[in-house]
Amino acid sequence: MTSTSTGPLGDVVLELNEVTIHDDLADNELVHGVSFTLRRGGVVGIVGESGSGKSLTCRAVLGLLPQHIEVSGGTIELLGHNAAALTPKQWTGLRGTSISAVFQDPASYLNPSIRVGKQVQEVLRVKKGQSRAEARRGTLELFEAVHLRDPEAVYRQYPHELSGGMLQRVLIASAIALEPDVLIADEATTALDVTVQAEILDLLASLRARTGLALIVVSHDLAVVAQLCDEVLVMKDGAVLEQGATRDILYAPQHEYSRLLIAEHEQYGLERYLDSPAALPELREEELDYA
Amino acid sequence: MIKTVLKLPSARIALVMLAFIAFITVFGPLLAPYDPLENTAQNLAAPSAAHWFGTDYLGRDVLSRILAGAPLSVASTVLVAGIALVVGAIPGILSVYATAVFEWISLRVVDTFIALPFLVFAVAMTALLGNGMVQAMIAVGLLVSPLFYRVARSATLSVARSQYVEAAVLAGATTGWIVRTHVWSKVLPPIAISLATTLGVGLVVISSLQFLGIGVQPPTPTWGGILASDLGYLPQQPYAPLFPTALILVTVLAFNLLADAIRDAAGESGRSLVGAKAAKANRARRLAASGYSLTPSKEHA
Amino acid sequence: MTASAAVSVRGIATGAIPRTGGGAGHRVRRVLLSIARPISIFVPVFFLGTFFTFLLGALSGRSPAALQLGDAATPEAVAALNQQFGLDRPFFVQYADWLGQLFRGSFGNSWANGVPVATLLGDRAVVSLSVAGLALVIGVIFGFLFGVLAAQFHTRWIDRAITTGTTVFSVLPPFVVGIALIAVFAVGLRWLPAVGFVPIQLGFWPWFSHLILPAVALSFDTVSDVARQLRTGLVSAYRENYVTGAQVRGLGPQRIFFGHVLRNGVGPALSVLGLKFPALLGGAVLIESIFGLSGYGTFAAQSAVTGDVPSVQAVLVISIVLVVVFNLIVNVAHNRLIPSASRGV
Amino acid sequence: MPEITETGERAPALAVAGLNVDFGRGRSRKRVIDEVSFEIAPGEAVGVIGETGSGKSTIARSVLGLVRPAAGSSVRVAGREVTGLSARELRAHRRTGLVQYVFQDPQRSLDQDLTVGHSVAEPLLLQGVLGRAEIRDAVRREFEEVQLDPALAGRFPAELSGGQRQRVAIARALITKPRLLILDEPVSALDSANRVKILELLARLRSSQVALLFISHDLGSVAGVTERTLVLYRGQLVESGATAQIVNAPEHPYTRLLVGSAPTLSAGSIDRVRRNELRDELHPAG
Repeated sequence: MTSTSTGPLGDVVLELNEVTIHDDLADNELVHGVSFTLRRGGVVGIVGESGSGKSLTCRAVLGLLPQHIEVSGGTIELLGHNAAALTPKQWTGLRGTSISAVFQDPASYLNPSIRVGKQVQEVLRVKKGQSRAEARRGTLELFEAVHLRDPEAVYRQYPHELSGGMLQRVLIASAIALEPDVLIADEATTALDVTVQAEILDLLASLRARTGLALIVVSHDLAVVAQLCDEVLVMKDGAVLEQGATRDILYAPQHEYSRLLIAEHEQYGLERYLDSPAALPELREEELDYA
Repeated sequence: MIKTVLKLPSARIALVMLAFIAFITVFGPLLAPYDPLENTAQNLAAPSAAHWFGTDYLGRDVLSRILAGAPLSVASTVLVAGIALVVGAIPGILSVYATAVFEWISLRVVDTFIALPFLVFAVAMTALLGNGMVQAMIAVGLLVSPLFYRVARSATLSVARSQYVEAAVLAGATTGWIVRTHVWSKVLPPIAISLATTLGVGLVVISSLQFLGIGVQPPTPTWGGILASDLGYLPQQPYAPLFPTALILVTVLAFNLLADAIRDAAGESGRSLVGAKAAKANRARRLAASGYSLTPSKEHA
Repeated sequence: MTASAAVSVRGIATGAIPRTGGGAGHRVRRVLLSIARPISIFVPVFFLGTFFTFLLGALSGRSPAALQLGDAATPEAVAALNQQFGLDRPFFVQYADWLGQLFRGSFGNSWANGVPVATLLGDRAVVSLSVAGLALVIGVIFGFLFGVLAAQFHTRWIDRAITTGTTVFSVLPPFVVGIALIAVFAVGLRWLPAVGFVPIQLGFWPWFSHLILPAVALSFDTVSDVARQLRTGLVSAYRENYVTGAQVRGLGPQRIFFGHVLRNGVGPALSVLGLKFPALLGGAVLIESIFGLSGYGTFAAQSAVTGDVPSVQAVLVISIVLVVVFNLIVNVAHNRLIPSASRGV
Repeated sequence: MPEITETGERAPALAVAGLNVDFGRGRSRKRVIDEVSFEIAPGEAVGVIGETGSGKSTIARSVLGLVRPAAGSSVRVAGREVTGLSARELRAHRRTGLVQYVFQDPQRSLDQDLTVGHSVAEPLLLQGVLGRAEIRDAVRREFEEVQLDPALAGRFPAELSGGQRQRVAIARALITKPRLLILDEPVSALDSANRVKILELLARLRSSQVALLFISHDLGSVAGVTERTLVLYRGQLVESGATAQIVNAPEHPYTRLLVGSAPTLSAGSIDRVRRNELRDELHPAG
């Protein structure tokens, strides 16, 4: 699953061209030009710390920027639509069916007062016009697909009764319910235990392989992104510092900050002890340069 | 904190209004041009140079009655708020630190106070216990105290559960130390807000009791009492209630403004409202400068 | 440990087990808990409230003798009367006796004329409940209307107008509102009667027209408080992540508002409604006095001034029971709408 | 029989023996820590890793006296038994500052209304031994120790960055010259740049006499700082050993799953099939 070799990539589903994002309240630019192209079945990773503009970029792609914050330049093209020209109604039509997202802290993205099954079922009912019984069956199948055991029991639970890993599965189920073309995973595994994080990442990888879902994976952890992505953007303070194939960034980082992200793992992480020199021969030499 | 409050224009306006009310309260009886109890002219006279606010149904000078009634109306309000503060805030803070039994009992007593039909109980209590202003103040003070209890308790609770208090406990701090070092500064702003609000509410309640003739004997001038007598002569003098009403409203409004100012200074709300105009201007300027024009209508955020 | 370990076999692999178990037993427990919690609060409130009420009578030092016999009372006559009313017994015996009486639905006899208090209250309660009930209805309808409008047009001029309006109205004392309404609609425009009450048996409009002004005057406070709380609740609910979640799932604005935001944002407004009910009952005293209604508020005030303790106690007990019942309803509604809020606390 | 205990400098910084902790009462009683025993030598850095709810924070809270362990448990800090102390004794023990604790989120563990200098000084103020000037000097020294500009002491937490705030929290913990420093997820709330700096700072602390107990769900950050690691799984200590050995040759299935799940830059992490096998091994039968 860590393979960066995926089959032949399909047509372009999302294209960002020099997108800038502006905060009208503070009157400053928050994101200074992000460009990337996402093809069907492709994965783009964005790495950066909080405030780097990675989440804002995702929000812009979803058409859900906070009040007073707007796309001020560049273009976002989602499945042939120019995002800037979309009306709120068109956005509502696109979200869920063409593009969807999951976030950090899954509990807060579900309504605390409604049973989780009902919230997923609602999507199928409203957007696909399914009957209650059909939607319920569909929801249970989705729960099965995201490897929730005992979907019937989960269906009846309130969000506060489920663990973080299960909630994230529920959210993923609701996000893929309408078989969107693009799924954004914005720090989707950050709050989870490492073992659960691995399961969710495995799930995303298998969804991509099975359905041709295109992914945008956002994380502060380069290693998480490296596991899934073909292309990586390294962002800091609203600017893209470095962009390219994952392999290039890992083995030949150009920017100081990318080196810091790598050093975090090599000097103060697991890599320090992992004696698998065969896996990364070049890395050992490069290490000397970062110090 | 106080400096921040004073920087707000609304707080300054409130303080000017309160200074005016305080002045009337202290010097009102001395300034009254006539004896508030004496029949000085014809009944129900219209406002004139001699009687600025006119006269009432017994020919008494209304201005003099309003000025003379100020201490009984305003000072008793201050005392009501004071009683409520002491009776409410101290158990409120203690309920977090004292035994579970005290906590349970105090919570239930407060629930009961809240459930009691406020004005009926205040009237009953005042009248049954001797129908004096002191009884009225104690009754109203007790019945308003739950506000302070709740505010003090919730502020203390949120502090008590905080990590910095746990850090202090781990450094060997006693409860007293925690209250002095960490709790006070968090509990004072919400209490100040409640105090300002209560001063406004208290005046309304005290005036209401006076309106009903509870707690005062008839000839004594009070703002509420003046209103009650005005009610009977509305067809003759429809403007008469305006004078005492204006004073009551100014006082209540000033206290509410002050409460809001403290709330803003404590830094919780209002920023996005203030900023909306600036944001609009910034956006217009940016769009004009860049020539980049798009009109994506925004969804409700 | 053992039970949950058994259930959570493979839990780590597939994240399957609901943490709280499941099934019918669980649901029954949840329902029981949602009823038990409010009861555990309101039963003590009822007993404490009645206790305070009785204590007030005892502390007042008033006696039927002072009321019926006047200054000319001989000590023997006073003692006889006290014995007749049971006032010569210890405090707690009297209290227990009085409570027992209450549970049998009796409020005792008036000290002023010996008539059962229940009889005296009967007609007056109709007046008061009509006014308070109508005020409650007005408060809920307009409070929700304004609150929803303000939240929907957050930071726009409608919001600002409503916010300013409700702030001003909440500051206006009820007697000022009452006087102003009479001055404008009764004295000035002559649209509605200024004072008095007509039973509904004499026709709906005569009854209703006499109620409108007092009920409106009484409702001002409720309207503005409900509107403000609802606005705050809705605005903060709109900021919650689950709204973003629903948007991302492709749900439209209407569905998000009615299905998700309203449900969670209504909490503070419901709580304030529970708190407002005692104020509505209490405000009746003032409103009845302004509008010349002979309701239980004026009855309580008169009885208190003359020292007719059983009558005052009866009014207070009825109010407490109404408040407790109303709050129980509000509480259950709250728990049904926002089940997550009922855990903890 | 007189008990012979090592005290002072040579005693283990922390000796936990047969620690049991139960939560709840009656039928809902649940054992959350089950027979945990370990020692930390003076100056040694030991990591505790485990998933949410594995009991790692409960161990820390037992050591700190915030949780009462079951009877028969023993927790010795610098040779002194701390279970069963009365409230007064516990407060006196805490004032010595032999054990200190650093929270996950410095934003919440510092009082927003106190200057950070005041927060750092609080443990010394509570001891009440030193005078004002001496405390001020100590605060300045401690700021330098954690590589913070002493001029920042007059600022409020809101005026500092997340990394600076965590340094302040560490300075507050170090000011009493503790023998044992417990860190509960000290870098989880920080971004990469600050994470590296705090880990650097902790690695440097190892050369001093203070022993570290580093609690985290993230094997990666623990591995960078500690020489020994304990693996906690559902309240039990399932594996312990040199960190290098845990990472390279994990034995217990859970440890293997943990190592295999940790995101690494190298392609060397085990694949999904292996992970699923391990899960089945960990929880045999469905």
